[in-house]
Amino acid sequence: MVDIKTKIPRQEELILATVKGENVTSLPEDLYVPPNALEVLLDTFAGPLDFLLYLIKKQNINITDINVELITEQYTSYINLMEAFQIELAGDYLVMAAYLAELKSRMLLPRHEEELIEEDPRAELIHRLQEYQRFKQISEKLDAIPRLNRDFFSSSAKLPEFQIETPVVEISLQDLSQSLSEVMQRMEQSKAHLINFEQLSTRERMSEILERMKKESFIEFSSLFSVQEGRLGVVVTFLAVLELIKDSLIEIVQSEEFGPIHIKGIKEVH
Amino acid sequence: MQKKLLQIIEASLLSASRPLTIEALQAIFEENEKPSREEIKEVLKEIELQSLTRGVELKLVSSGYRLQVRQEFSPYIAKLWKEKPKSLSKATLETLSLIAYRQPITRGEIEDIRGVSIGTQLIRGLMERGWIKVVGHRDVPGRPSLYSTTKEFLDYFGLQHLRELPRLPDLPEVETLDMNLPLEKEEHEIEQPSKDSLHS
Amino acid sequence: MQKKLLQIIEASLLSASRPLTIEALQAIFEENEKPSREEIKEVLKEIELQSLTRGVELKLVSSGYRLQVRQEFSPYIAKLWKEKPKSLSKATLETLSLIAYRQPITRGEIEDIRGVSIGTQLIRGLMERGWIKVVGHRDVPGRPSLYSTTKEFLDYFGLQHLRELPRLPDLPEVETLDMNLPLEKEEHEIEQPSKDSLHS
Repeated sequence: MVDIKTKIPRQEELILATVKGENVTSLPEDLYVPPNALEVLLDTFAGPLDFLLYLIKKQNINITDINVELITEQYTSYINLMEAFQIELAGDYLVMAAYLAELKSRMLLPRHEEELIEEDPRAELIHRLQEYQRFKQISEKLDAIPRLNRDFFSSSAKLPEFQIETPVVEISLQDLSQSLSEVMQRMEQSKAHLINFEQLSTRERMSEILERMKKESFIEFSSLFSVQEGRLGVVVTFLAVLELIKDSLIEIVQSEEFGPIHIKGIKEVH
Repeated sequence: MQKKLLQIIEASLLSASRPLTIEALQAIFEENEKPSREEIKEVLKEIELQSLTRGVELKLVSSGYRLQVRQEFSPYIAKLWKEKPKSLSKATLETLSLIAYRQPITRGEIEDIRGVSIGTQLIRGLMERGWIKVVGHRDVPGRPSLYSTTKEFLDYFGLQHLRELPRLPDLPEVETLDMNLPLEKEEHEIEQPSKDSLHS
Repeated sequence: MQKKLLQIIEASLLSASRPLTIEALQAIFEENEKPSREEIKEVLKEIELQSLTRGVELKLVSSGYRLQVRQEFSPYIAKLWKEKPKSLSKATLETLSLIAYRQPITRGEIEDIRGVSIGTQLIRGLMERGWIKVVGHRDVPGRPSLYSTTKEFLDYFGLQHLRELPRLPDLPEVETLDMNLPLEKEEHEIEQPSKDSLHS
């Protein structure tokens, strides 16, 4: 079912997957993407229409000469493969598969006299493909137009000192935390992992240490701690240092055994 | 021409980080010293002239005048940027193209042509960058928003008008289709050129 | 002196949005055309000379050279920034909150979390307001800037320490925050002298 054309059997046939009870031993002929990179396929194409255009181009035929039966088989074989490899497939691809299958069955139905007047069932598909193709082409042209911060740059001279005359913007602390939790909620929907929010005092300390490194770039470890801060202060500073090391923002150096420990920036920060 | 006037306008254009209209440039002056439109235009002409030997040049884009680095020097300037600008995804570019050439258009209409459902995030991203805006609602169930592109969209691409965008390729002639469809009558809707053309 | 060299350096100083050292200016040229320190200095002298009659002037600050709007024009420039919207945009608010709660953080990281790219102007706006600052660079390709909030940010909200920011509602991580951010009503009871001085 997946093997759409008869091919000379290879010497060793690798079973790639089992689709609907049949072993899949080869990929559709014109698939240039290696099987383990099938996922790339989904990223490469902007959607099922884009993918169909690719299949048609591979056949070296005009959109208008499209063979619905062949294209449907090819299309579904890819879909089946991706399902077999448990690659998450956007619903749009399945919708297209259903649409193609329906189209194919309409093509196969014997046509009655009165139906002859009707449009070729392919007409709609062809129209959709053509319509999509021109916007695909124009979007490529759009991408090539010189654009700000990529191909040309705006001037942004340093502003002089001045008081912003605007009546101060009205934002409250609640706005701030509310908007963050909105971001996080949105993220929760789209991504599996959540960012771990460290304690704010640690975050603050991280910034302070980095800020200090801008001036000193080489700081004695012990000087980071202050007696006045008490035990909790020591813990916060220590956590901040660990966090900075984890992020590869600082390095711990000790030039000799039992010598003083220093922290320094990974690279000079200017 | 007043030297100070030229300096102030040049300083404004160099530091604003956005295009400025003649009105915006007038508005920074107090009533009693406000230059006329003509005076501003004259100053702009002078700035343009001076900038021939400078690293920046005056460009008129959709929402006003902008002093920008001569494009020939972009390769140097790009090296100063630590983070390369993210390239736009195919989905973004296609959606943006559809909004630009078919505006006003609803999300559903874009989805129909692209054959793909569009994430809220994509639309929100385009809105946040200020490239598209809601200009109304289609009077169908659900009253979906109608989107169009903005002046900022044109600014971003250094354009003044939509008509400067590349021409949308024509739909292929319907006749070619007919050859393969001998049973068929001339029933296709023939796309009207004016419908898509921004260049009319 | 080469005219092109002057143009490129002028363009760099005008568009970099930060002071540039002589080394940084050298670094934008290819090996085979890299100007010497002396050549750069000469060009800078020329730019300084030219700018006597211009709206911007060359300044040497601790981290390098920059072209900056003459201070005397600040009343005019201020007006350009006056017409800002009264309330911060959703994008600005979200960016600010991520910098506050997640500092130090790069623009790319903010973009990843928000799923939307952020305009340069947004970051610049927050910087100009004095609410955020660059505290370093992440050691990855491109060495992107790390942003944190400033003292002015805390002042604006009438806070002394970041930990006084409201806890995040409805987040699973809240437990970890709780350890350090005791609920307001408890705070007076738990507060210990040593803790008080923690952030001073």
